[in-house]
Amino acid sequence: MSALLRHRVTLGWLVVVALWIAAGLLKPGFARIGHLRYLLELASITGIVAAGQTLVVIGGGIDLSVAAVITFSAIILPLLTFPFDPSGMAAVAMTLAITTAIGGLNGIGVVLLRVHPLILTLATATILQGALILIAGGSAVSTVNPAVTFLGNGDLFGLPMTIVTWLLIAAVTLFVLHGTVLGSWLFALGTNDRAARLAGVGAGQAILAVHAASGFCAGLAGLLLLGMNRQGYVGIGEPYLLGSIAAVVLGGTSILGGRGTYLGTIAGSILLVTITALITVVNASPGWRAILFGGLILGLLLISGRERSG
Amino acid sequence: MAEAAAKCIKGDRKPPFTVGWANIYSVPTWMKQTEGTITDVVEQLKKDGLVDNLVITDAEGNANNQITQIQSMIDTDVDAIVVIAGSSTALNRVIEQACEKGIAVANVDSLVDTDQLTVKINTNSNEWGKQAAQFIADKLGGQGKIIIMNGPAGISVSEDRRAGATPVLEANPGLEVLTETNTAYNSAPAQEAMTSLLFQYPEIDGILSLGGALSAGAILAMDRQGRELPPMTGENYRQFLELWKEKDLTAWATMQPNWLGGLGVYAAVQALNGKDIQPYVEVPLPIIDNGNIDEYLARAGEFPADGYIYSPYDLAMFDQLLGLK
Amino acid sequence: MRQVPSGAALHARLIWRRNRGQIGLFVLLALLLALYAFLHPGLLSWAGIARFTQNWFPVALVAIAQTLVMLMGGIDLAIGAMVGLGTVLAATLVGESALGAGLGITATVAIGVAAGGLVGTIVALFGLPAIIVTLASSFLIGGAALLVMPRPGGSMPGWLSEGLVGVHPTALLILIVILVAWRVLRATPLGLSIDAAGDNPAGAFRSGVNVALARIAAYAISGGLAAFAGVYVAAQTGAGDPLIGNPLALQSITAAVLGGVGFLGGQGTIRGAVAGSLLLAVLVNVMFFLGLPPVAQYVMQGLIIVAAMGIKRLRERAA
Amino acid sequence: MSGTAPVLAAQGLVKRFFGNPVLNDVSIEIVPGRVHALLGENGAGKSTLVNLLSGVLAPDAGRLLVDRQPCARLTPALARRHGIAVVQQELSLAPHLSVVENVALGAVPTRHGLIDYGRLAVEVGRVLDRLGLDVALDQPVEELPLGKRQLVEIAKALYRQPRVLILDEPTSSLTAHEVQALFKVLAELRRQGTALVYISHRMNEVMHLCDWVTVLKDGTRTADRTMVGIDPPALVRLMVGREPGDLFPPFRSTARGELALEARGLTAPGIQGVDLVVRQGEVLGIGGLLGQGQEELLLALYGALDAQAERLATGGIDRPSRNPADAIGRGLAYVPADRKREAVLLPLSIRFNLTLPGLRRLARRGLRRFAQEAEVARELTTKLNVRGGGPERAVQLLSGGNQQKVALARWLPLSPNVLLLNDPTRGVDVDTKREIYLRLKGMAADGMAVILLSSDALELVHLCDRVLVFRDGRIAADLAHRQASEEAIVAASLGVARQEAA
Ligand SMILES: Nc1ncnc2c1ncn2[C@@H]1O[C@H](COP(=O)(O)OP(=O)(O)OP(=O)(O)O)[C@@H](O)[C@H]1O
Ligand SMILES: Nc1ncnc2c1ncn2[C@@H]1O[C@H](COP(=O)(O)OP(=O)(O)OP(=O)(O)O)[C@@H](O)[C@H]1O
Ligand SMILES: [Mg+2]
Ligand SMILES: [Mg+2]
Repeated sequence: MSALLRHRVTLGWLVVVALWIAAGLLKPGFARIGHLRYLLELASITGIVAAGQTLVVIGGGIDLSVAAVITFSAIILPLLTFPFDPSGMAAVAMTLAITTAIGGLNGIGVVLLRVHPLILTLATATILQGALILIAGGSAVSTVNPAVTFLGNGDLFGLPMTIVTWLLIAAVTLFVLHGTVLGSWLFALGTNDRAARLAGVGAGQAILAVHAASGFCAGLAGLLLLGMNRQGYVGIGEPYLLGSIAAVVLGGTSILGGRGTYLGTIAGSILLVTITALITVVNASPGWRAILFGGLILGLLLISGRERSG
Repeated sequence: MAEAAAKCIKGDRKPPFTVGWANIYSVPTWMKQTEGTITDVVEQLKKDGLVDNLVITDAEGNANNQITQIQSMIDTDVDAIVVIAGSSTALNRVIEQACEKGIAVANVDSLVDTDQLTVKINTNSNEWGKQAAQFIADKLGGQGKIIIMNGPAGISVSEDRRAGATPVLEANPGLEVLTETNTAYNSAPAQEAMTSLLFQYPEIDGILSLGGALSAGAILAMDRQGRELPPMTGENYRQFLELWKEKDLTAWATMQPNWLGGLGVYAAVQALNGKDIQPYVEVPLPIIDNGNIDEYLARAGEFPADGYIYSPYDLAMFDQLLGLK
Repeated sequence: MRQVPSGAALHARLIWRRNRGQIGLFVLLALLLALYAFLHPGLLSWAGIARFTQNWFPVALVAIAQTLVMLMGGIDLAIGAMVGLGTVLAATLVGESALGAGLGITATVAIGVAAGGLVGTIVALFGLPAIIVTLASSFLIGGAALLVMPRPGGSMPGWLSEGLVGVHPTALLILIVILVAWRVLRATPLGLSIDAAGDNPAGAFRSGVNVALARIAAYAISGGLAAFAGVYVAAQTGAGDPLIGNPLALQSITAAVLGGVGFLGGQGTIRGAVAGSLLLAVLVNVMFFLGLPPVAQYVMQGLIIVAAMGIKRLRERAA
Repeated sequence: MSGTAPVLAAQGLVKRFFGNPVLNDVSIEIVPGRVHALLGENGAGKSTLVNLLSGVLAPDAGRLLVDRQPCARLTPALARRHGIAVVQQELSLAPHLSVVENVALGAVPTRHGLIDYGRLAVEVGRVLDRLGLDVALDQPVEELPLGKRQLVEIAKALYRQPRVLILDEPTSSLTAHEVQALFKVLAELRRQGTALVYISHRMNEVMHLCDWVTVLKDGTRTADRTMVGIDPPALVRLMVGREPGDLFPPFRSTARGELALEARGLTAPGIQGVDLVVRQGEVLGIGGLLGQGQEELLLALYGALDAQAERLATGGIDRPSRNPADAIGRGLAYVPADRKREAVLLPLSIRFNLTLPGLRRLARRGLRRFAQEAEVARELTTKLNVRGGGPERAVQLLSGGNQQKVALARWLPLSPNVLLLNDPTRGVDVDTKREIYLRLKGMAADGMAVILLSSDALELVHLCDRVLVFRDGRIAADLAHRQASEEAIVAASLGVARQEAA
């Protein structure tokens, strides 16, 4: 039991449960099933972005382009309408292909130019902003893509599609991390890049793969957001940059790479969304709300986030 | 030589003029639309030989960059600067410098604190809050539970609109403010905040939304839970107007017209031309209500899907607003 | 037998040696500065230099502040909020209280030092990941700024603004003073500890270095610098604005990484970070004078940032 | 000189990690003017004892006495003030800082609060000269080869002019020449009355240098006696607890006719125009002073350095390897000397480390097969006798010698054609060394070509078919097995035996 308590992932989950119970006692509406389900829907978006982010971070990098990619995805989808495809699936596939390619370009840049991913993905984000000026706001497109609407609002056997999508992404991410050679390579690279390369780890392939995956996840999150919100806008992805990084680190993954699991990130995503919702229902001035938010994160971190020592 | 009529104008600048547009952030759609009105007005003025060049900068949301860029505009001696301020205080000094150099400075939308400039052009944010609150008070007959949705804390616009609502709320003690939210002026965060509040408050009689896409987010949140939509206020965000029609709401909206940008250019050029421009031009708030919403929606196709359907404008109307005719 | 260099010679060589790997950045920077001066000859005057350095100064300060923390293997996302708190404190304490300028500025910087020190203590003693602790702190500090001033306002005495941001290169002077101060600090055991403790914390501890103290000191100095950047911005703008610092958090990290500061600690120099911040500042101006539309501005900016890093790698590969 | 009071003593020390006892009731007395050998197999607890004596760790029970005064809580800073200095492995160096800064770190001389660079230059320069370490004071430590870093670490301890100097395997990557210089310094210190503790797995060094010996086995003290009247086999017997065999297996060449690797005109940073041929089953030794291009040769062959060559043929392809993964595909394998930075992944598990190089082969279509991995890990740990816990423990919890076994063992499943070894027995205890030698000869007998870079000339003498001695990035001598004596290798290293080159 004490070993279990030492484990950060387990602790993260315990904190989520404790927080839900406490919030439910404090604010009766909070613990209603519908509300919790909605929180999970929201957490899905953060969680999906953070899935790609987790892979990149464990491999020793960081992806600062996720926010721009989310926005890009949400803005570009309505521009892609194909008369032959009333279901909208083609546009969805095309958008995801584009965002995956953007991620892949990040990976290629990191591998070939050997520029720190922080800088490279930041530059990508900047360039995407430029592209958005060209694309967004120009033409009057407001197509309703049925596939996207279903992804954002539909449900499968009573389970919202956002959550279903998240479960799928979570399963794949966990499998990639812990069940494939690529996953092992990521842990090796994030732990010690030089030693990993000398042991024959395919660093180039791994880096390329995780950045592409991150592009895919961000693109998917953009589509879900578009579906939930029915309308994309410039800036729709912004909250998810720090959000995804925070979810990853709150979940016990080391920001320096090599250590962590997506199971923790899932808890981290839920935690983040929960705290935000909690702050919303607390009636206080904006200054106090911010202080409460920061204090809560710090407090939860003190409970669950201690680096194991000794 | 007659004294130049407007502030900052020294009368030594001759047409055609170079106009600088010091944008705080060019990526958001509202800004893009505003830039559209500016280039439009510049094109019209070019035909009259009044303007020959438009310089556009983008501070990427960083007030410090905006200072630098306005500085550069001064250095290259543009004749007029139109500016939407990234901070109500940060630009004071650099704008005063521009004014000293005889550059016509027109400040629109987000205003600066200093008065050392040619003209400030804006709607009245206080009035906005007041009218919105009054609409809610009227519709609810002064009785009911409401939620106030506001933009981000710490910036002047949100604070001013909220301040405008206060006296109306005080005058209607029957209105109970359940809670207030502060989110970015975007629909997604507004929807998130509203959803959590809906679970908290089973009974909501009105939503006093103070702008942007906040009301669209509120509608989406309530719709998802199958809640009945109470009277609400909002802005001319296209999605909100479309939802309003679709859900057949009782609602009220006003706007921050994008053509404030074009008007800024026009006013600055007129000032350079020796016209007497008032230091503060208050643009009356155009009102959208259940009576005229169809007129707006009829033109929806001309506007971006994530944009704002602003009221029509032309130079004659600008002359009127500036009191030139 | 070896030739024993004099102390000054050794010190100079140590300093010089650390320029390695940054030459690419310095060259690119020189080219951009030359281009800027060519496009805008007005730069090469007292007033031109004064104005340019004034706008660059806050970014340079936060880049230095960020680098101190990153050298320790940490990262500080609260720097932007700290600048915001600095402006509102300055606009209240200096401008509108009985404290007077000297005391007001001192109090503001002291609050920055205390806040930074507190963050550093939490990071150092509890072993929490710096990125989240400072993210949380950014809300705490930002919230405090909103409590002090819910909206932009307050004022700064005119003579102070004139002194700091008039038509004379005070900013450049202060920057030089700060760089010299760092030079001096880096030549003390504490300064050396900051570098060593970021480079190899376990080894530094075994060597008898007080690693925890070095960490706390780095965060505290960083907090003080950020608060001072706030004072300066308040003087520059004549008022306080609780949100004005927000974009600076990411900018400071960009400047530091551009300047060769590593993510894992121990690697990098203050001068590199200052050069990185200068690159960012010059870019804004060069883009303007090249007359690029915003779209091209974003694209160019992205490419130049990558190029600044890429050059170094290509040179390494060629070597 | 014996009979003087101990300057540092420990009584009944107990240390546990996560409940596992690592030291059990260990006492030791460290006396001025005496070189005190601390011996034991890998994982016996020597380094842990050192860490307790120097305040890096706190004991769970027992007490420390400095000058007979009990010392309640010792920290590294406090230990320094008591005059206790430790030569740790490279562990305590800050790679981006310069040599002087590293040497003085934690003990910098100051004037008016500022670092006194003048004094530093003089004092650090003096220490480096004493050790014969020819590096620029301002050079960043990360640019130095491992052996020189080790000398910097020694310089760091000497610089503090300690009363008690503890050396934890100071010579594990030094060659005979540097060891001699170090021994001269140590002898001088002993004369001056410094108390010395010396840990090494090289028995000849211990025999040569030490006056007293304490032996640890599984965390308990099994011997504490004078060195007088002990011969090397007895010493090993004390450590291992049974009759030792010969350290080196009898030499028998297994070289065959077929070439395993051929390089002509190989040039890379640090080496110029090297010609080299290795046959299957051959063990080719690489020797020379520290940093003469030996390591660069291995890295160039392995694709870890950009290299050009007129010919570089192995695995049926004639071109330099593009990167390590490419080299591995061609049948090469590399065991680095600096295991903490280049070989093992410290925080990850033993199983992970053991399976990483062969992972792609173990997996099926990129999917890992856990049962097979576990099986391989189990096999390898038993085969090389890795001690220190189950396969799921982190490698960093293993003692240094056991980490080295992991670094070597992980290549076995790949059965490479050419094995590049960079000081593979660094820090490995005698018993394990013997195992490694046997295994190495066994692999050669199976047809594998082995290129063995070693700082220990004895290994080159006893194991290799041929020995190439490097100087200045070139081959200075090519000695056949019967020509290769310790003296011949040292002579060739120093450049006095050029005419003997084949
Ligand atoms: N921090 C730690 N946590 C857990 N176990 C440890 C730790 N440090 C050492 N150990 C264990 O303690 C035992 C003794 O290790 P120690 O390093 O003292 O051995 P050693 O005698 O120095 O061996 P070597 O000759 O290989 O250097 C080993 O089994 C090791 O796995
Ligand atoms: N980061 C760490 N976490 C936990 N234990 C560690 C860590 N680093 C080292 N150790 C333990 O501390 C002990 C001493 O480390 P040291 O570097 O002296 O290695 P060592 O065991 O003496 O090996 P060698 O001398 O062969 O390099 C090791 O046995 C190791 O188990
Ligand atoms: Mg040891
Ligand atoms: Mg050892």
